[in-house]
Amino acid sequence: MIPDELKAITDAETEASAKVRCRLNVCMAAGCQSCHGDKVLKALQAEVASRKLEGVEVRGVGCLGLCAEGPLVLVDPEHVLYQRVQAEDAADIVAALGGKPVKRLVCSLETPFFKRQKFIVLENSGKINPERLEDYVAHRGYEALATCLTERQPPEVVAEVLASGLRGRGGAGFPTGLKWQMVAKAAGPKKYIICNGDEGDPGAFMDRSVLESDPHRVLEGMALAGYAVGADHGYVYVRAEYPLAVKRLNNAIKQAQKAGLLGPSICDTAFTFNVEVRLGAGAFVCGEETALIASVEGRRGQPRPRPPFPAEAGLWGCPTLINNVETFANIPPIMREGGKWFAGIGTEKSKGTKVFALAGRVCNTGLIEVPMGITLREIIFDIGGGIPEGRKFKAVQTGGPSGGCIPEQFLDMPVDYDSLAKVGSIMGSGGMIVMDESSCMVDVAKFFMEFCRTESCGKCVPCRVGTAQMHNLLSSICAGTATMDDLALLERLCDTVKFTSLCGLGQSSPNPVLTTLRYFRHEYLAHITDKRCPAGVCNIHSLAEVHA
Amino acid sequence: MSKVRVATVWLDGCSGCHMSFLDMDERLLAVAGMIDLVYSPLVDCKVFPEQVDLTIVEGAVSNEDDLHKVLHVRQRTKLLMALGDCAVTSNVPGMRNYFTRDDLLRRAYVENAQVNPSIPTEVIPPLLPKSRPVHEFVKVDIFLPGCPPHADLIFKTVADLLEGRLPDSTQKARFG
Amino acid sequence: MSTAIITFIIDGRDVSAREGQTILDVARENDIPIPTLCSLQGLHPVGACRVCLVEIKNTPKLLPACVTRPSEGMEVITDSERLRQYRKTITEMLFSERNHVCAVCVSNGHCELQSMAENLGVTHVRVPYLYPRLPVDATHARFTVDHNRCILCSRCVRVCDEVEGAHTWDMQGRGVDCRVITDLKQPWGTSESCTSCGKCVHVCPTGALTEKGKAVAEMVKRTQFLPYLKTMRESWS
Amino acid sequence: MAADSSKIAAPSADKRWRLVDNVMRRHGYRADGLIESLHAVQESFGYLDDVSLRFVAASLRLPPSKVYGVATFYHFFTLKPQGEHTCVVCLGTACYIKGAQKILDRIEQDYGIKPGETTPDNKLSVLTARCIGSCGLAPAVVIDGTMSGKLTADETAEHICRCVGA
Repeated sequence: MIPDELKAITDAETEASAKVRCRLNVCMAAGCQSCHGDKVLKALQAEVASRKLEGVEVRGVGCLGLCAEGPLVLVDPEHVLYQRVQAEDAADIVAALGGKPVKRLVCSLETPFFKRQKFIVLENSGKINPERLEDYVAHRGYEALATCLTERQPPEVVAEVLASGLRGRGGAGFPTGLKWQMVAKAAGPKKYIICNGDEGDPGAFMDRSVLESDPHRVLEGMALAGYAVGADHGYVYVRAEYPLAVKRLNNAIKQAQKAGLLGPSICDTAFTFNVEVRLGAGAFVCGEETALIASVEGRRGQPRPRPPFPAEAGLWGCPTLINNVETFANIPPIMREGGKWFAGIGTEKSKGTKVFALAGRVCNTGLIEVPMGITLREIIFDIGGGIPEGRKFKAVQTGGPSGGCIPEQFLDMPVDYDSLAKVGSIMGSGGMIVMDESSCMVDVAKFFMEFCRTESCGKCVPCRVGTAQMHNLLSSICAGTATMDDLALLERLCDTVKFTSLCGLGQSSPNPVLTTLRYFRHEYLAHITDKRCPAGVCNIHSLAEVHA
Repeated sequence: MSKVRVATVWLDGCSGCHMSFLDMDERLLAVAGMIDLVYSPLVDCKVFPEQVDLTIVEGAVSNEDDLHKVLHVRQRTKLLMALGDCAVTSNVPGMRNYFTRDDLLRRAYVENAQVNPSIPTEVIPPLLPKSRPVHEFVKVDIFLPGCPPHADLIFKTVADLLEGRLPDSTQKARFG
Repeated sequence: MSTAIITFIIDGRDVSAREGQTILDVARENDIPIPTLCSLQGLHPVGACRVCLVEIKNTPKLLPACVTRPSEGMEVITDSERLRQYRKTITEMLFSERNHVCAVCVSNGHCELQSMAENLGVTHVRVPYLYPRLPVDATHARFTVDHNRCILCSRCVRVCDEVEGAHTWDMQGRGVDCRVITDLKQPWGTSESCTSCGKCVHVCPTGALTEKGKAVAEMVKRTQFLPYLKTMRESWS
Repeated sequence: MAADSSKIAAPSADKRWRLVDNVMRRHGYRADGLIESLHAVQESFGYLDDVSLRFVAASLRLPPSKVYGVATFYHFFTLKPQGEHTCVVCLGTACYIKGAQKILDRIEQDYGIKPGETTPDNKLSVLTARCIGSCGLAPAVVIDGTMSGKLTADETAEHICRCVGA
């Protein structure tokens, strides 16, 4: 495929859509499917067919964002969003086309939830049919790849990423351009690209959504990376728990291969790039680079000490570039619009946008994309619509089991890598769980420690034993059987595990405990000294039971 | 100068640590000159007295009597020493900890009983769910592991204490 | 071919390393003690036990001496109050994890975990004992594996794979549920891949792997064969 | 291909072994295809047992202990057959905050099984997932492969009852 052929596809698509008078976009992401979005799609198709309507297209699209109100249907060109649509509503919706919308189903698009977002990664999400290559191409898909391959040298591509200031979206926020540069400079006839889609944080579904809504974007980003660093083979590591994402990704790979956008001689150049999907099998630690490599090699996903870093010695000992799904998804627009454009969005040290999975005790749960530097308050209270049932905000958890709980006093803090780190949390991959006064912070810390305990790979002693011991201590605090000595021991174990564990999972596993101890110590003390759970969550044993 | 009031307590252990204590041999005479042995399995005294300067505890805390005793002793003691692996780690008594209390009693008193198989409800104090080291229940000031700790080590530690020094923390003592 | 020499500092002493040497290798050559548990000369290091962590000046992270290669001018500190505390806590964690009853162990007096505790001044274990219920497998004609005494250092797995080439041992599960296994987690005596060479027994730092019928005084582990075998094989190939 | 000439015979005439073999062949019977091969076994047979583990080990020329180690490292794999119906309760953060534990408690109360267990009549297995990525619909459960969101403990119980009863 060459740039002219891409243009031909775009033209054909434009021509075809000119004939479409009206489009019914039904969200086919996993969230809406689970509340029978697929039945809505079929019902709408049947309704349109039975009325023999011309120029009306019913199609499945990717995530429309507001998962809480699914299944969602977006009607264009009227740009009307329907929420909680059921198959029985199909007749009304089709009847209303071109006229007044079906009032009982309308969801306003004028709310901050839609108005305050900024779409780069999700620019096509909900706009294109993720199962059609042509639709992606018509939205300037593969334009960046074709242009780079035919007009720019690999170092220029790396330079563009460097100029964008993009930082890794998987957790630690390492500058992406530097990573690319390291792999590009590494010696070796064989290099690999790995796309990390092992989205393991409980409470995060950004990668799933991107893969389900716009899989070609990730493939294009990987191919660009391959061209930039000199790799001809890539792996996408996806959780087996995401069957829909896997299906769409495999479908996209086949389409791209057929169209000559993956495989040998891409765009009639010497560049060859193949992509394979590798299924995860339920191990959070495989989000760690070296464990991920072990898993792709078919081994137990246990991390190894770094250095050497994967950029020098990764998959089968070869230089390997590992970025996560969202990072790769940022690459095509950066190449298209330029690194400078990207660097103009966000804050000084955190450029661009970030996709968050907003969940927990907040009105509008769903997937959002916001510019870096937006405040937590804007996200939770404007976009998220605040706390339901008139309850009071208590904390927001970012970064999953490696992150921390941020209390109310920091709500006006800008969301960027460094600010979040300063208060003891991390950006992480983008899970954002809102908690209100009905959550007990000790119980939350226990929840995360239970997670780390079962996800610890068992290789290094501090993480293996420490997480089990800390979980036991947190359980006894929750049960009201712990003493102040136990609390001191918990703090000592946090310190040891943090500084002596082998990998990031272990090193960051005390974070939820450390932040809750820092901001909600009184809740710990209430459990220990007053034998009382302020939130009423924990089942505190009576004093008599304790002594028995 | 009044003598140092010393007590020794025997919880769940084999008494080997007390034996090792006695293995101090002739040095016992020197120690005896400096202490008042106010309570011990070695002396005839039924009530644990008040204001004891040093209590040496042998054995793990395995039943309710042990627990009661160690709490009581701690209240009346200035310095408490855990002597030997049972007191320090729960050691051999702790080897029953992987079984439930009920399984253990059934095995001992029913399955293995030749006559009158039944789980005793009197005389024998009820077992705690697990046999645990002393420091998990009360504050312990000095730990002297070993099974048993060597008499020389016991003497050195006790001598240090009697002379008003805290024992040398770098001295080598090992489990087992 | 000339070998690059790196000069750096361990505990204030100037030392030099040949290419490929780790901080631990150099420390040993210079008689500077660094405690280790999972590392064993002749086996690939894995950096898992974390007792060999050292401080590097101007580096916030502690690094395992067994896998870290020195760089020119690096200043390594192998002993500090902070490191001692961490090493103690890690040792205590190991004691708490399984059922190490030294008094009745056949390796009493020859156990690396036991002497680690002794050398670090661990007089008691401050983290609560977990008391897991674990099996003893005595189905092998000559050897016994007692999971109560295993510290999951993976030396047996590595020696069986890297030196004997049988790969009878591996690790099952994860986290605290990890356990060394033979073949499909079957009784050792029924293993089809085991050559009964006994290397695993002799590299085991504790009494987890022992020879049957040996008394406490006799069950001394011999690991000298390892570097010897390694040298022989290297010169052979 | 060398690997083909000494191909390992399938344990039985069961056609599902062909599916497994296809996946292994697609990966050239290389060691790095192990996890994919185990996925194929689990998809075909529902779980991994000694027979299938030995077959995969022999086909990929891997030591059995290594295959067992991998199979038990990844929680997605199960070495026990599941009941006729399965209920996966998501224990992601959002679901936990919104009461997933109550759902598990209710199942335990109704059926006497904890996560990872199967009822004695082999009708129902209850499992947990660390996060199925449906946080917007928390708490989420997957009953016989179909996801449902925003369920109370009572509603879940009803749902399971319908499935198991059917």
